[in-house]
Amino acid sequence: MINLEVTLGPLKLPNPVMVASGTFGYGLEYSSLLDISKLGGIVVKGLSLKPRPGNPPPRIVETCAGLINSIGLENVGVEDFINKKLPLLLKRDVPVIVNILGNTVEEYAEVGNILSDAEGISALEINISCPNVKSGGIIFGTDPKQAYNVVSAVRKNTSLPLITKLTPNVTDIGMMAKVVVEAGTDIISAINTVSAMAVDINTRKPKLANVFGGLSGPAIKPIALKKVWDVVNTVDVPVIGIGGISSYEDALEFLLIGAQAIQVGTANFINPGTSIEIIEGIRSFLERNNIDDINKFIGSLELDTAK
Amino acid sequence: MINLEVTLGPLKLPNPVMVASGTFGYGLEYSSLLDISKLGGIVVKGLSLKPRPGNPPPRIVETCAGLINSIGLENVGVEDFINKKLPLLLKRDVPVIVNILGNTVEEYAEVGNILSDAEGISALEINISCPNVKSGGIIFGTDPKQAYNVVSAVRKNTSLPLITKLTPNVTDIGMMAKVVVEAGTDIISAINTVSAMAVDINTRKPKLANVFGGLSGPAIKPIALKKVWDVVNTVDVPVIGIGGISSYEDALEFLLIGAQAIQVGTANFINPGTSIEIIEGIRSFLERNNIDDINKFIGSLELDTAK
Amino acid sequence: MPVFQVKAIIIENSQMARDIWRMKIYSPEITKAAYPGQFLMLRVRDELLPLLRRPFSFSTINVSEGIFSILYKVVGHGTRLMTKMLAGESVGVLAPLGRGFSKPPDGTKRVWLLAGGIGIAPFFALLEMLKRDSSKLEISLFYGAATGEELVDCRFFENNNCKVNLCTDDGTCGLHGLITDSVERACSLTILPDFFYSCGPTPMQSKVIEWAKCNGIRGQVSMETYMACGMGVCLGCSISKKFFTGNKNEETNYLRVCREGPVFSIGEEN
Amino acid sequence: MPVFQVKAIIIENSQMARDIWRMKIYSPEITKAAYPGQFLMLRVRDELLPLLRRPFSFSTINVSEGIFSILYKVVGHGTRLMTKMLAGESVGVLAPLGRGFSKPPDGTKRVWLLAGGIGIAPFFALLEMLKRDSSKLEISLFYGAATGEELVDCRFFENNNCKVNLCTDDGTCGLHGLITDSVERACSLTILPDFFYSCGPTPMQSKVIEWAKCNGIRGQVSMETYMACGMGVCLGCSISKKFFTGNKNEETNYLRVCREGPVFSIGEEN
Ligand SMILES: Cc1cc2nc3c(=O)[nH]c(=O)nc-3n(C[C@H](O)[C@H](O)[C@H](O)COP(=O)(O)OP(=O)(O)OC[C@H]3O[C@@H](n4cnc5c(N)ncnc54)[C@H](O)[C@@H]3O)c2cc1C
Ligand SMILES: Cc1cc2nc3c(=O)[nH]c(=O)nc-3n(C[C@H](O)[C@H](O)[C@H](O)COP(=O)(O)OP(=O)(O)OC[C@H]3O[C@@H](n4cnc5c(N)ncnc54)[C@H](O)[C@@H]3O)c2cc1C
Ligand SMILES: Cc1cc2nc3c(=O)[nH]c(=O)nc-3n(C[C@H](O)[C@H](O)[C@H](O)COP(=O)(O)O)c2cc1C
Ligand SMILES: Cc1cc2nc3c(=O)[nH]c(=O)nc-3n(C[C@H](O)[C@H](O)[C@H](O)COP(=O)(O)O)c2cc1C
Ligand code: FES
Ligand code: FES
Repeated sequence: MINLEVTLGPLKLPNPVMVASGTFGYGLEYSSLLDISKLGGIVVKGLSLKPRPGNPPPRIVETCAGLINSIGLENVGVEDFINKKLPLLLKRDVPVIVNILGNTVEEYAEVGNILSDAEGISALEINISCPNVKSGGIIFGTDPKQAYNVVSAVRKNTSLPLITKLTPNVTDIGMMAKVVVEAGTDIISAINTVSAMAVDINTRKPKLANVFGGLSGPAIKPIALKKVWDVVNTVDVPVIGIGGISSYEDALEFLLIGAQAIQVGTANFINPGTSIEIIEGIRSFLERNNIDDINKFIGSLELDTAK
Repeated sequence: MINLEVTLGPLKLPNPVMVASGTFGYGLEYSSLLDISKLGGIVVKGLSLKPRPGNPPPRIVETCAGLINSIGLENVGVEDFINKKLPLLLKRDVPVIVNILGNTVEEYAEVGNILSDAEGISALEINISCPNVKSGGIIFGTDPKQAYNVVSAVRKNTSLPLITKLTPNVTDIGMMAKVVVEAGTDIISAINTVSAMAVDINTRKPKLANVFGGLSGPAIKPIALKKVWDVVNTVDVPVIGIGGISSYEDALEFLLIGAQAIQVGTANFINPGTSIEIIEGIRSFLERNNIDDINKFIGSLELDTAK
Repeated sequence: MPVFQVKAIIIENSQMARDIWRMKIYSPEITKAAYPGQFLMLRVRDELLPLLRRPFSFSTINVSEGIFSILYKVVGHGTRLMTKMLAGESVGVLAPLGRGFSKPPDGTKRVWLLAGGIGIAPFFALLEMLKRDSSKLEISLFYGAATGEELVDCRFFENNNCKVNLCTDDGTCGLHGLITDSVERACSLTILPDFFYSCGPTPMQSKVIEWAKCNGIRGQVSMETYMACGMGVCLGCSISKKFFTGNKNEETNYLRVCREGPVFSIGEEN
Repeated sequence: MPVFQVKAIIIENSQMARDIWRMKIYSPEITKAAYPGQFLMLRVRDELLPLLRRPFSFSTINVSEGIFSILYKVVGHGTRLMTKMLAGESVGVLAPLGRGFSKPPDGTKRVWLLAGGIGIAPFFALLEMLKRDSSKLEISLFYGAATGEELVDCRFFENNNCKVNLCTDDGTCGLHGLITDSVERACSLTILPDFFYSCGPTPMQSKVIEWAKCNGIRGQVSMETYMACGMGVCLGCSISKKFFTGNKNEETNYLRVCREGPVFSIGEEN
């Protein structure tokens, strides 16, 4: 028997393979295609206090081995989620992690508060890649002070395990990691999408109505790996690796460098079975290599110390 | 007759298509395969004061639609270049731009000084993505003060047109652009490679001896486009777009958002004829669209102002 | 609604007109579950380039043979690669997806099908369904393309008692002009339909909706937007509700084309 | 040295042993310019995935027919795709590149060829050159692979009067053990060669160089490193000079395998 269970501080997961926020809906959309109870966890679409319509279309564009999205903050709102989506999801016996967002520190705190009162949620994941409307739209996650404020405000309102999801669009992600750890996060997840844009030379217009968007998918994997490395080697809290993971090999790369779990995002769209295949793939890899516990593989990268 | 000539401040180029530093050697390596005199300009491999051996191998690894390199600063040194490489290159009647690098502000200044005395060089391009040995290896290009120091030091030593090449690995590339403009750069080029890494799950080792490297190639194009946009919309100096350009369509995307010239990097390795094909492609695109001057296309992106 | 993710065998892949191909695929479970107007997401190849699946409407649905087909236009990387696929090879299909066409209301006598370019695709299956359910419907097809060479063979429609009105942008075949011109012209000459189905590029749909509103005709339009998941998950395919209602003052509200559509009703509460 | 970037026609692409294939390509200009030990960069397909060209040694060089061949082992994405290519299709080739083998010094009588796995590839062309230049050379091939099924047919060597010594890691064919073991054993039984050529994985080359140093035998090794450009431009393929000299104290200095190599001399000034 091979052990796949991982423990991320206060959060215990049956296996390290989760699905990423915004790429798995509210958890049940794919349930006719795969047995979602086998997943390490489901991170649902980012929720705000009130329902939001999101950005105008077109909202997605394909790039070379990548996808840019500018969905904006479209979601059903935290109340609708708790009333209509969560009860059905909880029947599936899979850890449910709720991704939260807001345009003000207060909104984050309030959403965190409301979700803490709901039963059955395994953890909150704070998406700090949102524009702060009060300070002119600067992204919370790119400014250490603002990131600190958001995380500590949510921390005060919840005793749920707290994950903070970092954006890669900063000079020093290690420093941001330190800040959110100080603010009280239990776990860090990284990365969110990479700032990007695309234009059409024939219409001479941006391909996204919002002009900019976030790049995800295989193209960003090497970038994500480096950012996760920086986080893992700067702070002591457990880290969840995200970015371009499409195969069990990709997943193992993040675990190898020290992430204790991973999330599958864009790959769900291409093959909804990806995350289940990754779990199977990890299991057989460990078997082939006579490793009886995934925790023995996590962080086992060997560096040439001669250098 | 279609005009392809572009004027970047003090630098006039026969067409906007150059080849990027580090991907075209010292200029003549590919000359048996293509007529290099047709190029808008050749940016040669980054030169330091003394020859440097570079990083230990392996130095490159392929990723999904990308290439990570950790060549380090390997080069023949500025003297060898001036004595042995430059004279042959100057016979080809193509603008020669020299990429310069250093581990101290003084080294940059000195290299700039030496090259200013050499005849026939069209411009200098300062690569500020080098580690500053004096301040613990932090990259010059990620710290506004250091970037300012490097650029103003070189500026003092040369009257050649000065290009500063920005790294994308910063929170706010627009701010860095402002800083180097203040320091006296005439032109900005962007982007250099994106920080990345790759590991091997079987050997459990990094795939690069240097552990980290810089990602280039088609994968980064949407990221580069966004960074170039940020620069174009923050400063008034001319901008050269770089990153993942492999076709004339790619090149036109950068020109559309306001870059006045572009550089082709990694694509040279795959198809050494890329840059020439891009020039032809741009010409026929303009012809098809009845545009008689590339300058009429540059920066002609239409934004939906209704928003 | 069951959805299947399968590797299915290609039975045929052949060219039908300039840049227009048809691919027949064997998959009894999908064929059985599919409805005209629904679509599928096709994985062009098992690699990371092109990254996303491509959406295509069911063009024919042959339940007894377990074979469905798509009619596709070659426009870019993915569809170009599709033309290289050979009968006997397998292809990844995720289907059936979305809401298809529904039957016209009781009492409907005259139905118009409006097809712009490759928008003809789903009407083969739709016509079969309409004829099966009510052989007495009087059905006319208005079908336009850029040029004559891009029109696919319409004998299937003629053989099914459906009057075919062709038009081309360049006048090489049928009426000279856009399909919406051709519809306008017909309106002035004949009796208006009771119901319509429309499929084609978005600007055409926009005009069709206006025409329908003006003339008080109810119908259904099948929309195309960029899609990543096809399953209501990514929220990438959204279209503004205003597109259908025409009411510019109402609050912004988006509908997922892959889930609430691709077929939307016009002239009813959405 | 001329270099050509061409689209060339594939004449044959067939399997030779387990995971080992041969591709014959028609290109008179490249064939004429190529030298044994040189290599080419093959563009697996005209798309951005896989991104880089793949390097392969010339295996045979038939100037009169204008055809060369490569012998390749299926190890990853690129080589897997190569097995799908068909005779008659064209493929992008950049060649000839690098420095090939040179003739053994005058007076050489006995030459050993040491091939580890797919390292056998360039020895077909090399043997032909050696025989052409000096029919009196006494040549032996030491050829090892992981298992018997991965050994390619060696009749060409036997027919050319070259003694073939096989070995396999698992003992399924020839001697049981590594090629370097097999060479050591031969050393103790027969007269040492005057010159050697070696091609195979880097750990093997490392041992071969040590063996050559110990026994004072001169020779040439053909190296493999990851390559992006193949033309001396990217500086990605570097190898430390120390690898050849064994002198750990000398200053770090890198050689480009694609330019200064892939064939390097052992026992001389580099
Ligand atoms: C519900 C639905 C049904 C469709 N049915 C058909 C059909 O029956 N026959 C047919 O020929 N086409 C149909 N299309 C359009 C078809 O999906 C696109 O033409 C196709 O995806 C283009 O792929 P490409 O790789 O060749 O083009 P590229 O331009 O290389 O594609 C780039 C990206 O744009 C997307 N894209 C490009 N054009 C469209 C488009 N018009 N609509 C949606 N996405 C697009 C692609 O999916 C891809 O992500 C349908 C689209 C939708 C949404
Ligand atoms: C000068 C030279 C001559 C060669 N001659 C031959 C030959 O005659 N026959 C043969 O089968 N192989 C030869 N190789 C090795 C061959 O290039 C690789 O096996 C091949 O590139 C693997 O590609 P892939 O896509 O199947 O593997 P992948 O593992 O998918 O390749 C990923 C990347 O690694 C590189 N790579 C992987 N393995 C090697 C390797 N051993 N050496 C260099 N790069 C590698 C690829 O080029 C690519 O960039 C030679 C290599 C060099 C440098
Ligand atoms: C369509 C789409 C919607 C997303 N929505 C959210 C979101 O609501 N909250 C969030 O934190 N991340 C969101 N993300 C980011 C992903 O969770 C993930 O961090 C990113 O896509 C990188 O992983 P990938 O390359 O595996 O997709 C979204 C990504 C995509 C593609
Ligand atoms: C192998 C390699 C070597 C490079 N060397 C340099 C260099 O010496 N100086 C520099 O400024 N940029 C260097 N670059 C960066 C490129 O000039 C270019 O900015 C980057 O690769 C992005 O463009 P691309 O995606 O078109 O390759 C190098 C890139 C590669 C791939
Ligand atoms: S395509 Fe993903 S929600 Fe419609
Ligand atoms: S492969 Fe580029 S220098 Fe050798």
